[in-house]
Amino acid sequence: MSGHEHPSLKYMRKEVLPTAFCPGCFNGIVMNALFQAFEELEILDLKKYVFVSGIGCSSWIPSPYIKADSLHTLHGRAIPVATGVKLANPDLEVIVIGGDGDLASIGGNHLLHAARRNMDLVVIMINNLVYGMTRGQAAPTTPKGMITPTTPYGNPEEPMDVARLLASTNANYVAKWCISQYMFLKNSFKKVLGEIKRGFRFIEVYAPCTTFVIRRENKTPGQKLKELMNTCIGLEKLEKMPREERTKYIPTGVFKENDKPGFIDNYRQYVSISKR
Amino acid sequence: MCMKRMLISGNEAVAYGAIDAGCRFYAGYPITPSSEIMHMMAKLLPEHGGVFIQAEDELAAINMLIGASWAGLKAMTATSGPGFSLMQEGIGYAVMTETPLVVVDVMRAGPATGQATKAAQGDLMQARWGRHGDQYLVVLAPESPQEAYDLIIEAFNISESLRTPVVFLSDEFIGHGREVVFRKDPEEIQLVERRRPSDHEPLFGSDDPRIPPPMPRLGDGYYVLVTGSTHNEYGYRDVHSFETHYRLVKRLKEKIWGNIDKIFKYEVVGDPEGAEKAVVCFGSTCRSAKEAIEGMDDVVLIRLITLWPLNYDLLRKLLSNVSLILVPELSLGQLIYDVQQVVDSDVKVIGVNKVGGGVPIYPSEIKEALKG
Amino acid sequence: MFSIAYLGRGGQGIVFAATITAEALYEKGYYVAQLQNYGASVRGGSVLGYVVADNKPIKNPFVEVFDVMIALHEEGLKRWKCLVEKSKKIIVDEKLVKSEVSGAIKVPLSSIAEEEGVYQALNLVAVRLAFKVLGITGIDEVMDKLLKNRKNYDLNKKAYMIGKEIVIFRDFGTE
Amino acid sequence: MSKVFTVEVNGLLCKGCGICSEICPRGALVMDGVNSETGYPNPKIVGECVGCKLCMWFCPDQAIVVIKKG
Repeated sequence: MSGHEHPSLKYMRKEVLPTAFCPGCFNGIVMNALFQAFEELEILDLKKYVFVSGIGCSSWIPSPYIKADSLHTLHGRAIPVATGVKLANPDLEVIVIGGDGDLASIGGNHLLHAARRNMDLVVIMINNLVYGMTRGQAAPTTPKGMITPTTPYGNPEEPMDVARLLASTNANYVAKWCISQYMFLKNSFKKVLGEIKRGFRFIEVYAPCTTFVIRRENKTPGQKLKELMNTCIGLEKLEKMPREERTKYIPTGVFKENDKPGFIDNYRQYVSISKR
Repeated sequence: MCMKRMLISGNEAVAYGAIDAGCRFYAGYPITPSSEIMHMMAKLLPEHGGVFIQAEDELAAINMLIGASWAGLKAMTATSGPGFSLMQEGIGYAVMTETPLVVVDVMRAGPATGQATKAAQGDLMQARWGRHGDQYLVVLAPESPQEAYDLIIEAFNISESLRTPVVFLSDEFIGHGREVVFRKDPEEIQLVERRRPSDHEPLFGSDDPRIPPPMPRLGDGYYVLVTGSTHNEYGYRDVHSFETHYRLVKRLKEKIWGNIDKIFKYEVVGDPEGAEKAVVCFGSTCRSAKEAIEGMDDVVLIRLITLWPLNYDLLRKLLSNVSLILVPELSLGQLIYDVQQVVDSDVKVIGVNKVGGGVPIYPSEIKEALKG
Repeated sequence: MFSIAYLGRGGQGIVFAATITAEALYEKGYYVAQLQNYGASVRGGSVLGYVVADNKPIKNPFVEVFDVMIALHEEGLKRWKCLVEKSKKIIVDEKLVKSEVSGAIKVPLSSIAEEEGVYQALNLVAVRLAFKVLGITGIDEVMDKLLKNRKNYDLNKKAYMIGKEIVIFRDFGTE
Repeated sequence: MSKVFTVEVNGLLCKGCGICSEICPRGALVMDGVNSETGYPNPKIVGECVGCKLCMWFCPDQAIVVIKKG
């Protein structure tokens, strides 16, 4: 090997590589986009960044792979822990990385309330459509009809559109990208890390589970990636389509963008009242 | 000495004590009969440069404490039975990750919603064993508002020095009872702070299990890995090996039990050598018991201030001469099992049990029971 | 050591009566302990509030024998029968308590309060009466200060002073 | 073969998922043989690399780097 190294590796704990993710798992691509955003923002050391995750495959991204302070917490509880960290030391930028089951199901209440508070957190939700770590059971994001171990006759429930739901809250930034939209995703990370630096910033990444979604469709991760390049389309483009066409596509884009004071600012204001 | 005299409830005393102990973070969810602690912290913390947040539920509250504690603040929450149940998973995580924090449980009659405004002492076993897996923490119980103030400071000190969650078992009588409490001057209070790491010390291990590892603050450049999964001395997850897990849980147990001399607090009223009968109690119930045994030379009273870990050897020694032991509890009997465990089978161990309705155990009832 | 208990119904301000009694005695330099037993709702249900005071720290606030108990409601008397029976001086409201309580003296507290237009502050009539029955003197200035810090001073003060005028035709050792 | 760009593969990190070879717009990468250390096939450059870096960004295992020659 010559000395060339993947640019992401400088943000990673190399001693624990290769990662424990399945071959072709899209989690690694999310990491690349995130690290490229850091690099382009010229943030080379993540000392002042704290990563908080819950339980699930995507929760393993920061713990142990990112070289930064990380808290690998209980299932669903990443957001409250992150809230505690941020409140206790607002100088730290706190980033939550989790899956759809972790953040939207067992942690759904925390997600809503953090968004309601416009809590100063970056939340990255990797939506792999299932509970990947426990063998692909149905999640709140699983499409209707999908066969999983807990829905052997096809999922009878409608999935939850987490990004749209959060767009209706007090959150500052809500975006949803597909893993195939790498550049958009990276730019979105740049936006919430470098530009909108306060409030609740939520990015959903649509990245179907390699093992329990893609393989069940008899596809390879590469094939799925290419397919997603066609099925994930921007919100505006989707709206121009006839209604019956729309269901075939996955809407992506920025659902909401704001730069209102976050909870930390509001809390400081509140405390100043107490001191008067 | 310049102590401030106040007429306050035990709940308010806990809040003042926490502030004086250096607590600067509170997250909680309202629940009777603990809410006054939350009200006071909401008022006091902003004045003292601390942070108060009303969480969306108890699950969030306990986890916010964990985050704040790792970010460097002393953190506390207060709740009652139903909320305490919800906090258990977070407390378990705090045990596993060695996160110092204080959980106040103002006990009310349960199970489930039970009787929200009525005192009880039925959470003793839950405080000790409410979580899954091998886990040990410290449980303290005051008997009065004054002791609630003094002991909550001790709770923070134990929590910081041993890097452990501490459960503080108050009850509705103490929490809502208003009494004269003397608040100490800051100079009079001795505070213990968690040890910060020197360079490459492991953050999750030590050669001597009785010495807790140091705890860095997030953002200090230690690239700390905190995980509730089994981890090695440096925080790296290891969910396969027998050795790593055994070493970790064994050390966590030793950390608590190996420091029992520092942790175990109790009060003895009377002479254990000469006594024929004994009363073993904890919390507010002890006050009636103390009144009951006044003037009785043949009775010794042992009040447990530390309920976990319990110094069984000491208890065995103190109770070695008696033939009758009363265990008054505002429950159907939980502490009684510990007492039964340390005495011979021919010793009569009788529970004086009352729970619900907010009716205390009266001195006359203990006097009556002491007749045998 | 002495103790005062108020027994009533939710909404009568029984806890407040105990609170202000405790505060007044505290201001007078006593060690006090105040406890209460009540339900979750503001109205309805029986409420017991009591205060123990002493010149030295209070060892046990769980008293069984009250020096004076004032009952403003029927239901509580049944519930706390054991405590009521042991109380040294029992005063029950003539109108609000229908049943016979042995050893109790009936006083038209609520009727007088109603006549004087201070029925809402019936609890404070009871407070002053308790002080009177126990022979606690020099407490009116302290109470005046405490009532001034709270809402409805005029009404409360008037009600409180009525308690002083109530005459009890039995030798309870009045002030 | 490319004149300006080429790729370098870290065989120890590569899990042989094949994303790089499928995503390469020039079809310049093929999965080839099996790495004896990991048991996974690794990509090999067979065509002209235009330096788009898609393989690098889409590599979930940070195993492939696009480098400029010389």
